[in-house]
Amino acid sequence: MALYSDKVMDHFQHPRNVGKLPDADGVGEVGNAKCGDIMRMYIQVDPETQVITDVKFNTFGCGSAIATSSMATEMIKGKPVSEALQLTNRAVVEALDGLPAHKLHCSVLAEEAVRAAIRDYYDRNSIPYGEELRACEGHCDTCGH
Amino acid sequence: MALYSDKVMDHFQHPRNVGKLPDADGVGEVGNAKCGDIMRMYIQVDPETQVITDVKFNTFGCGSAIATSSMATEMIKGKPVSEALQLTNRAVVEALDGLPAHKLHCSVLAEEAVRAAIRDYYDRNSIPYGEELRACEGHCDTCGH
Amino acid sequence: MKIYADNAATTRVSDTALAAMTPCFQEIYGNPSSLHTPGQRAAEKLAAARAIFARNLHADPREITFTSGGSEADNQALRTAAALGEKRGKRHIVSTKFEHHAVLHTLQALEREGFEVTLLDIPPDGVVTAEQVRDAIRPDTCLVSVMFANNEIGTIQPIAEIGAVCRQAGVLFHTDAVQAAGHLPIDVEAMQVDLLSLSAHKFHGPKGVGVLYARRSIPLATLIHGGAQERGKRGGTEDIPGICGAAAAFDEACATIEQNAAYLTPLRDRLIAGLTAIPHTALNGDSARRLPGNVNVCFEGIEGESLLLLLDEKGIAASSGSACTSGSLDPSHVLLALGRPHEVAHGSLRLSLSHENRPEEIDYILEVLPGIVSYLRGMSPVWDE
Amino acid sequence: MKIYADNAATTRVSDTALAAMTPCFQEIYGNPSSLHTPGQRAAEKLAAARAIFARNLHADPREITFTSGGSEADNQALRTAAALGEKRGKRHIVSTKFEHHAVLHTLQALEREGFEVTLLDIPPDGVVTAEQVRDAIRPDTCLVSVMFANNEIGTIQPIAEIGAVCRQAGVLFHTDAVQAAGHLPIDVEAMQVDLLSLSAHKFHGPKGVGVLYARRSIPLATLIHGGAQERGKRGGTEDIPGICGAAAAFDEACATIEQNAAYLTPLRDRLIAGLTAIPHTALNGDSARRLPGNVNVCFEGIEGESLLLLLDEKGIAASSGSACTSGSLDPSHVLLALGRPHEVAHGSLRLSLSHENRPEEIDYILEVLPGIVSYLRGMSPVWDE
Ligand SMILES: Cc1ncc(COP(=O)(O)O)c(C=O)c1O
Ligand SMILES: Cc1ncc(COP(=O)(O)O)c(C=O)c1O
Ligand code: FES
Ligand code: FES
Repeated sequence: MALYSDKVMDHFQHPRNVGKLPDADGVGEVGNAKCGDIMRMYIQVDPETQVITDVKFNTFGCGSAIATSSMATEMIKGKPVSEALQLTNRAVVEALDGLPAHKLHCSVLAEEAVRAAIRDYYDRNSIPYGEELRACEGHCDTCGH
Repeated sequence: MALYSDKVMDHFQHPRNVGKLPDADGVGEVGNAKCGDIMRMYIQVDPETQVITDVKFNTFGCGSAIATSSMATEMIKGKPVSEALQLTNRAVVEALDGLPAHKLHCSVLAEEAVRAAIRDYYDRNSIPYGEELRACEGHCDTCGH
Repeated sequence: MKIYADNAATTRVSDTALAAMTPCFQEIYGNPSSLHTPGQRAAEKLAAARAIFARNLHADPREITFTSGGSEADNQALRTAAALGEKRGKRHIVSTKFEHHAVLHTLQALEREGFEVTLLDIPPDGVVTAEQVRDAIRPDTCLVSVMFANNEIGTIQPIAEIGAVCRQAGVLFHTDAVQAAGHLPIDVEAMQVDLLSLSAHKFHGPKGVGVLYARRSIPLATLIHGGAQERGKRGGTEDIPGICGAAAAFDEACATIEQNAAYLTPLRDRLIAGLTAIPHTALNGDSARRLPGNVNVCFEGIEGESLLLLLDEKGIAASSGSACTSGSLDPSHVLLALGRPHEVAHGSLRLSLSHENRPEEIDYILEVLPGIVSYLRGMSPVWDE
Repeated sequence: MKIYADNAATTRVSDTALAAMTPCFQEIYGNPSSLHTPGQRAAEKLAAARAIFARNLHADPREITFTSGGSEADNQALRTAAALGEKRGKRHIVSTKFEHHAVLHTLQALEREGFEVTLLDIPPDGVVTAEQVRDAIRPDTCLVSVMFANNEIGTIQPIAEIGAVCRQAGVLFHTDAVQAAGHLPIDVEAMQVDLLSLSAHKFHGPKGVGVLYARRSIPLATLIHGGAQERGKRGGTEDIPGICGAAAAFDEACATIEQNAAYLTPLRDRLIAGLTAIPHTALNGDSARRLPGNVNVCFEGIEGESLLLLLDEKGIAASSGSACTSGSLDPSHVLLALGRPHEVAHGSLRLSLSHENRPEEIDYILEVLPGIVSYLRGMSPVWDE
């Protein structure tokens, strides 16, 4: 398939970390305004180290939505939340060897889901937001918030 | 060639009565307003019987102009002028097994040339015109007069 | 197993069509506008192809215009009726919400130019009624355009009835018969159709060849200006190989309509039965008044692209909605028009069969699909059994 | 002997082109808009073809739009520039009197819509100058359209010089390169061309495939509305076999431009010398700045169609003016623009050679032509030696 890179197809066909975490420390669900697709991300965080010890996702979406979810979970697993917050959709896309132009927005969904899960974790634990989590100002034109 | 019937091609390739009659009793030259083509017709008439004893033509024109000139000369040769005046372009077309629609006007040239030659013969011999030769009223939209 | 079940998107060129095309590439390659023998041989081919289309549509060869495909034919049909309407001060057009984009986008362009367009709602069974058309016609209506069979859900519209309504109202009637041509009998006289479009690659002819039928009294508006081809109404050197292949394919398709329908209908119905047995799965469009090869279902909780990719992995080529919208992210406008909610419309699957599909392929599709559906539902955050 | 000397009307599909097309009819027959493997294999073919055109024109693949032929490409180029002009209140277009009808008739349509068109006179050598263009450009000029090589008399226009004039004046420049593409080197960057049309069947590719090059910054106006194909600027399922054949033919033609020119130029010049040795015969257009395969002469006192029919009888396929006007009775607008009187323009003969023509064919043509000319002159009432 010329549409997607081999990496995308690999993560689509064998998605890592699919599923739910019933005892998650943070859950984030985001919807994509462009296409209506939905992603839910669960994270488990070590309260001492602030490291993301486990992560799972559920996605209702296209091939690249599934692949970017999968890749994003791999990229944040074992990382401190502060580092996970640095994850950009661009980094996910690069890790997947690219996406077709009209599919770039799908990767935003993954970035958003990670941030939403962390935000939920912060909320539950009354941790104040840092710079990276300040409210969306709605000017990036991708997430639809 | 699908463009022209076999008859047309025969008369085009082997035109009958091509040439000039230096001692013609009547000469008619007509031009086709639609395409600029020109036909000249020579007739020799027996003064006793009013029969066209010889006819020749010269044509600067398309394949169907040459074929219709040729067919027209065949159709009037040996006929009394009065009968030759009855020759219609439609009769010439039929004798040629038809012409493509956008080439029908070429056959008008042949009819016109015959009439012009007879008119010239009448003029030279001060024979009054009959009904068939009354002035063109310019409403047939084909000869360009 | 490799299964091509996307015949509504495009079809394989038939042996018959290919045989008709082959001599036109290197032997009879003249320009049909040329006077010489090579040109006239091409002109004869062109005339023969035109006659084939005319005969099978019950039309006159002079009513057949060759175009570069169904889209161009649709565009030219609509532009023609609009130009005639304009002249008589009639600037209202009736069409439907589930037309192909070749029609809908042309109508949008006409709206920008001052036309008013009424798009009929689609009843839940996917079949527009002649009454709906009659009720929508106004004194200033210049055109009704209703497709013969829908390209996504395959439902067949009551063309003859709509034709009668339009004729009675004195309004031109165009039908986009791109999905119907070669698959359903067409008689432009009996059906009182004034303008009709078709496309060869939907019935095992080549891509890039369409036909616009226009009743003799209708002066076509020119979309592509140029030479004197197609009676001066469509410039451009004619694609003789394509046109010959298209005609051969159409002749063959029309001769085998009944036979193919008899073969395909049970296969289609077996697919429908098998798929709708999967929980929370609904057939889109009437189960009987549909093209013999068309199956279209919605699986709740599933997104179409993932489904297609997983099917493709299993060797099954299918589609979700129409091919030409796959570059876009919107759910099918056809399914939305049919009343499916946004997220359900997203989970549609179209399987479109041709006589080249084998019964074993149906078995295989029914074998693998349920597993894929539950796999995706299992991954879906919107799905709770 | 059978001689095809009408390569400006259309050409024989090359073996290379046919080999590129063949697998696309029955093997790689998917719709390139489809997500599945058969569709994506077609999409890869499409992308490869686009890259071939881009490379040979020194353009970017995103600047290449496939159309149904040269005529559609011309129409879309002109409509694009006109739409942009309209937006900026610029409604003046500069073109020439000897453009192809695909350009001239589109310009007439634009005139009816309120545009003003200046058609440059054609100098006796058939070569328009950059000065003429510069003098004609006004502050409200939105487009200059000058053909690369004329289709009847084969004269080559100073495209790079005209491009420079247009760029300096900030006016879009379109060139109809249908006769030039594959026969002369083209570099849209170096020549400062903004829009360019070409047609595959003029360089041994298939009929029904054209290309519109449009510089990246230029938003195309849509002629055929429909699906999302060609970046949404040209609806309709792509003719993959045709496009692949076109690309293969273009690649081959561009690689052999010099070689073919070296082969054809002496043949052409021998024909010109031989024909102009017939009394009262004149070459049309400059003898050097013309396509390597183009010969066009006027024989006084002779009408073109009869000449062609007699040549055809001898096995020689030639033309008088362009093929696409053969349904019309008017003498060539190109020869009239060149200053030939009506009756002389009527007696024109175009012989257009390709690398497939053999030297013996030139001998044969020169053997039979004088006889035919004197035969027809002998029959002509307007001829007196
Ligand atoms: C100069 C020129 N422009 C445009 C065209 C039109 O090309 P097509 O016949 O592919 O539409 C032709 C040839 O027919 C041509 O010679
Ligand atoms: C109903 C309908 N109309 C029009 C078209 C456009 O046809 P084409 O792709 O030949 O332009 C299609 C298919 O693509 C179709 O299914
Ligand atoms: S199209 Fe919706 S996430 Fe990709
Ligand atoms: S075209 Fe002039 S007489 Fe036939």
